[in-house]
Amino acid sequence: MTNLENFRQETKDWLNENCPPEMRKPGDVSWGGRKARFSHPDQEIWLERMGQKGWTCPTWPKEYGGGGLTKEENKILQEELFAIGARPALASFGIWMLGPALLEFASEEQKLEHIPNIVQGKIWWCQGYSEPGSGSDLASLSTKAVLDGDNYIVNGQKIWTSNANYSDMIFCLVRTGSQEPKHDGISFMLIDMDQPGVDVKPIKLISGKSPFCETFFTDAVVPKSNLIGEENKGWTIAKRLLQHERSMISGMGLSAGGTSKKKISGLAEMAKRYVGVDGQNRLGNPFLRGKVARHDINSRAFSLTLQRMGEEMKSGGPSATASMGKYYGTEQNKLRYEIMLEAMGFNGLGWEGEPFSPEELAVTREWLRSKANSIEGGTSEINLNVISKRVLGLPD
Amino acid sequence: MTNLENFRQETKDWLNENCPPEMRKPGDVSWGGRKARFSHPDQEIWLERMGQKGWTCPTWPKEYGGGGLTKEENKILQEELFAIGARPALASFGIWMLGPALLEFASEEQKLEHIPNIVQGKIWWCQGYSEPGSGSDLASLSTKAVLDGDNYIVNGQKIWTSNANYSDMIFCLVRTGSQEPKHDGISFMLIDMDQPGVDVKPIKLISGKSPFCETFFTDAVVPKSNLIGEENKGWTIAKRLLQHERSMISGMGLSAGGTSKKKISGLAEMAKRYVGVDGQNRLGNPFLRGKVARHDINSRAFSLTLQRMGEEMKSGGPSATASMGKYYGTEQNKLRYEIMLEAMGFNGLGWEGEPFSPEELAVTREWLRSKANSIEGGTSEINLNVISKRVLGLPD
Amino acid sequence: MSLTLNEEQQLLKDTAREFVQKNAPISHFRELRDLNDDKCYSQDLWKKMADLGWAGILIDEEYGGSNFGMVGLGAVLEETGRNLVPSPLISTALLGASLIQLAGNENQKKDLLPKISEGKLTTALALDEGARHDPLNISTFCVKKEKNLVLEGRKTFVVDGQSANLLIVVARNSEPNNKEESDASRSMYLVDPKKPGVKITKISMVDSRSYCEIIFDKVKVNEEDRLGEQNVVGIIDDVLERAQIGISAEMLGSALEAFDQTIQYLKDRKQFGKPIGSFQALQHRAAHMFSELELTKSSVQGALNAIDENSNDKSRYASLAKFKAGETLNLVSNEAVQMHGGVGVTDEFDIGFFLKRARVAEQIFGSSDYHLDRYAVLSEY
Amino acid sequence: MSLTLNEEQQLLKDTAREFVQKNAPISHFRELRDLNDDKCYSQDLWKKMADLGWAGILIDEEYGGSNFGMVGLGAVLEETGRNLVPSPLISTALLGASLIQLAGNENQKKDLLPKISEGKLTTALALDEGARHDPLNISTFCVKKEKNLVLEGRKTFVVDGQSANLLIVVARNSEPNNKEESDASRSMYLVDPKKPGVKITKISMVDSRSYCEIIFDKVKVNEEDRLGEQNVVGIIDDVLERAQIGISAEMLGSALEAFDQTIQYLKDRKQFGKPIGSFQALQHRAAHMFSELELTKSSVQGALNAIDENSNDKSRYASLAKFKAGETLNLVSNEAVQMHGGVGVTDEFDIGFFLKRARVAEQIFGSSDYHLDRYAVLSEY
Repeated sequence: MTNLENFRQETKDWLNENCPPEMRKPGDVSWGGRKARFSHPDQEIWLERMGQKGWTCPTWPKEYGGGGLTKEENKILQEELFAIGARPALASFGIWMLGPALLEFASEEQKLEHIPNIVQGKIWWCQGYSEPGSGSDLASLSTKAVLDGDNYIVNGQKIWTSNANYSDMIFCLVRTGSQEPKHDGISFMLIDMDQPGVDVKPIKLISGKSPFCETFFTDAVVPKSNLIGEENKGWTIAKRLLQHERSMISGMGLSAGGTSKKKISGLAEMAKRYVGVDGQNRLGNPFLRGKVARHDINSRAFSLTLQRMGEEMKSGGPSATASMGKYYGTEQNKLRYEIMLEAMGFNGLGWEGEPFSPEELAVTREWLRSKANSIEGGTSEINLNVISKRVLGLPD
Repeated sequence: MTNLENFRQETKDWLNENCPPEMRKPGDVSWGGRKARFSHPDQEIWLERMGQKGWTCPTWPKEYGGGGLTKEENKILQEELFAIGARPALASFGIWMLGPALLEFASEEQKLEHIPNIVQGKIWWCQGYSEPGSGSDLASLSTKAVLDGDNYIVNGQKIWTSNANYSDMIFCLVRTGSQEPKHDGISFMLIDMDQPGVDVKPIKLISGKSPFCETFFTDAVVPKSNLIGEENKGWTIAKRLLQHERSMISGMGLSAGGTSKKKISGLAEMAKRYVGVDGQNRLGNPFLRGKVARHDINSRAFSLTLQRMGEEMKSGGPSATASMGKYYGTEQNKLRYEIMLEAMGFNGLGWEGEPFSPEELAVTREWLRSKANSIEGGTSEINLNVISKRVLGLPD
Repeated sequence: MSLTLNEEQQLLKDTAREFVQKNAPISHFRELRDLNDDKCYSQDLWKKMADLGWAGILIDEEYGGSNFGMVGLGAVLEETGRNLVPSPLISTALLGASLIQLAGNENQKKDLLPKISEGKLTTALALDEGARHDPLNISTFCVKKEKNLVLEGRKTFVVDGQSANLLIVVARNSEPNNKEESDASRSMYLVDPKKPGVKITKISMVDSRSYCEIIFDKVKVNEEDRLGEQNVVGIIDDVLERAQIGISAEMLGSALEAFDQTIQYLKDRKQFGKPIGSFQALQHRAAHMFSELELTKSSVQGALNAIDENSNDKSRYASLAKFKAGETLNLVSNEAVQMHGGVGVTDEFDIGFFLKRARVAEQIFGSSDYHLDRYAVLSEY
Repeated sequence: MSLTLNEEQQLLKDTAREFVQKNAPISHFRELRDLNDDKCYSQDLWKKMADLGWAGILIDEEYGGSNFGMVGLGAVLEETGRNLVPSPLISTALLGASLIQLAGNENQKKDLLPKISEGKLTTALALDEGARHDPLNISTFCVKKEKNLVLEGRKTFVVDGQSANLLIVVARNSEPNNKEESDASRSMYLVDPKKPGVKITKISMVDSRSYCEIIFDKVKVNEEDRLGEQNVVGIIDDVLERAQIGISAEMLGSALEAFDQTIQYLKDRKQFGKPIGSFQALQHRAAHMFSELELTKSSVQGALNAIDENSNDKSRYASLAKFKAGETLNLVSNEAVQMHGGVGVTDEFDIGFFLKRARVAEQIFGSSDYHLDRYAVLSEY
């Protein structure tokens, strides 16, 4: 038996023993944190066991609590998790965004302090980047951090902080230097939100939900040891982290089912349900049928592209082409909901109550939520700028 | 009988007597000129009679040879011409572009010299605007005119001069002042092409045709009296003339048949012929059917828009919205040919000879020719710039 | 056909604009939405509109109307559309008034039209029975059982049905399993919503306007409740075309307002040290939207005229207008949110309201696909 | 399935690129076009390509081929597509070789495949009979009359038919008016183009490649001329899918080259004192094209792999690839001309060649609409 075959058997055995039955069904995924709440006791057990093993972050180094797996081993782990229908043990911005940045830019002490907590889901992290006056022009941010003895004192306001109302800590871009040149006075720091100087106010979206907040800093205190990298050199970290964010978001388009082995896509299936079929079992409305087929084709081509880019990535970490994925994936996702609405007619436009099914109401809300996809984490326009300048080399 | 009723009767009578039978059938239209050639003797007679009456330019003032008609009278004239299926007596850039500019900007002497010749088709005019290095950035042009006694001496090169190889004279933008600020050193002048200093070389297009030329000036001589307006102040005339050009081109989209009173459009009719119909007499390919219907709707909406803009135009002459018409009309026209190609399959892609019909071969060539529509007379991009800045007031 | 307003029509439009700006700016809609009451519109406001002659705008003067025609109503709807004003203009002033005027007998006209003109009577058309506009495909029927006519069926997504004083119900003249040729005939009945057997349930939609489901459970009606003749399919079609054009005018207004607000935002919002409206990619998208809006204006104006002039091409005009209005409002509402960036997806900003209204309005009286197909069918391909 | 080339495949691709740049840059195509000869490709060049193993790239080694598979052929076609190189790669190396290898009997394979591999034999598939790809709808038939099999019919828009040494003709096994079920069966016949009754007429198309009409006027053929069995519909379909994917790879190459030339032009051409590539509206359109090209690359690569791995989803992959290649090449060729401005529409510049080739390539083996429909049918909707 090769090492990999060995590993597969061990993984199978461990999962068999340690994955609780409840976690082998679909359901919500824990985000962990200091005040972690679990919808089922098995969720806590599952998180603890996976976290201990480092398999919430399978390829991260063992010394920081990660799984230490090779790419091939991780592939096997994911296959075995998929085989038993296991739910992810943990979801977090720590895993997707902060962790990779810390591994690349933080000091040894900082890694030892923060990474194991990410792996084990002890801290719920949120992101403090945008400000009301600094959206696409992120580098113009003005939240100020001033060194006072061993602490930075932070004042200012962040916006679009995801789930800040549930978060324990926030990774933040702050201005420690002058406003001009704007990229040069920015630092990247970690701020504990459990202190009087931090206030959080949820933002209500058009979907009626509040996944984002405004976060206010009034003389918030941040120990000097929470500065990542050098003072005023945070922009490099920020850009890298944005690439991780964009890859993460573009990956979300995958759930649209482009790679599904099923013949018919979810979109076509639902359109058939709402619109009916003609005598040859073709979707009843031929215009809609064309839109669905075009979307299916593009979803599939997009999935294949993410796969190809993954294969082509020599070094770890995402490249500037992450912008392509972010742009195309979010535009596809918006279009998907528009097509769903067309297929559903009035049934796709309910706000609450009867006669709509919960699934129908979810479509309405998700359609509205999808409109933010091409804005959050870098607008489509910013990503098109990045492609044209950094990938195609077009001049300023 | 009102004056207008009177006018209608007189017009009817005059046309009845003066429009030769041959000119009441479709066919080619004369462009006049010193070396005018006519495909039929009636064409010459028709041009002479209409020119004498000033009805080639019905609303231009009588003192310069125009028809001197009011807007209402002209409407009646056009209706009566349409009623007997009369061919236009004359087509020319003099009528569409130069004449209106002369009426607005030229001196009395210049008007008396040039306008009657335009009305009577004695001179074939072409336009000398673009240069190889000055396309969209027209004002950067560098063809130079230097005053030497009573004459300007002109050196330089123009490009995209329409039918320069058939033309008698060219209206030209030349640089008489400094290169910077670039708009301030430009003059508008009329150059006789029948002289040794002017050379013309046709440009072969992708359609295989050569409707445009390069025109070279080598010490070409231009009498001072051929300067229109003030020296170095030609840019105002140039811009105005461009608006006339854009209105003219946007009007061309009309022939696409949006206003036709027939139920079925030419596009749908031809698509049915090539693709066939289903059991309910619907166009056989439903995707194509959707594209044709969308194009028909947009053609019609566009025709209505030209009509509305005409009604809204208080003062004479086109406005900045001419850019909208130029942009939309040419994009529609390009799309129209793309849809025709889709409908015709291989039959729409012939270059010459059997098995293609002459009409099919014409479609291929016109499809290729249509690609220049959104470039000539101001690109779509330039027109979108004009709309966003001059109509919407968006900042630089 | 003239595509510009005459002096009188322009005056009406200017009045409408001033009136709406003063009495029902978008904040008015926001308040109504937050109240979340069943009526979804302000009765006070409707009274004022009626006083201006808008309730009776399609009604002949002899029945107390102002008889301004569809061009007049379109001018008003464009202005209310700009501010997303909920009102029974379409359900009552357009649908109710037209149906009664075109189908009703003299008694019905004399009785009902003056009340509509005065703003005292509001109506709702109970026609569609499924999740998309499909006027030919209904099961509700009204047949003689013993001595009475009995109305039975279920209508859904009825616009303004909850607030109406009077329902106009479209019903087959035979039970749906009756496959005879006469099957295609339809009658309309005037039904008091308080009548026994009528059950109305609110439907809460994303645009926060008034929609409901209505069940007619063996509702007894009389011959006199029938609106006009026994077969009024032609009139229903005619009036639906008016409604398609009317809502197109409203949608045009919404698109124009969303566009204007977006252009203003592009001028105001600064990033990278300059207004975002100075970025050429946004400029070109804005210029393209401007062009589509111009085409939509002309289509709507042409269609309004076609009704007033009784053009024999009015059916195609209706689909032209609804298709262009639907496509353009979808384009503009999407672009408006995207160009507003983050604030565009917050409930605090008004711009999202246009997005929500756009998709519902698109479905009412036939989606863009419906009218694209219809335009092709009417054009014989 | 891997979507990246392995070392061997990458080497092949690099070789192809160098070879084409050296031996057949776009100026080579321009020369051939200006010569306007009937063959439309250079026989010298084809000999060199064969020496590199490309003619036999799909042929088993025992018949003299290099057996590099579709991924290998796709890599070559992408490079020839970049330079619009006319060659019998698709008509012979793909279609001829595949049909003979999959359908032929041992004698036929032993006789013909080595000749193809050596570049001595070129073939053309005579299948379609109308102005669009429609493989199910043919009238040409071959039936026994007295002692002989007689082939009768008319094929049109046959690719490379004028230069081929051998025609592969698809025919019904019964006369077209025979409505029996067996009607759906098809045979292929190997026909010498010089045979009596074969009449070939050149068709001059906008892309200046080789097309012709072929009339078979009571052409006598033998049983031995039949390529394999009496019913080879399944094999024809399989090979057509290969052809759809092969031409997609060529189209991808053309799109990539047109895009690269355009990006270069955007960097070089100055207006208003700066490169036009600095204008954001053009930048965004370029970035969008880049994205579509990336998706097209992946689709083509996935489809090439699907054939080599004999994926049971290869039919959908074929339509995925052809649809994306068609749409993207149309987009890019239009944008390339527009972004080149005036010079883009002159014959002197090469960029217009891509436009001309794009529309013909779209029609060959099924247009984008054809494959959109086919994808939906294969996906059961």
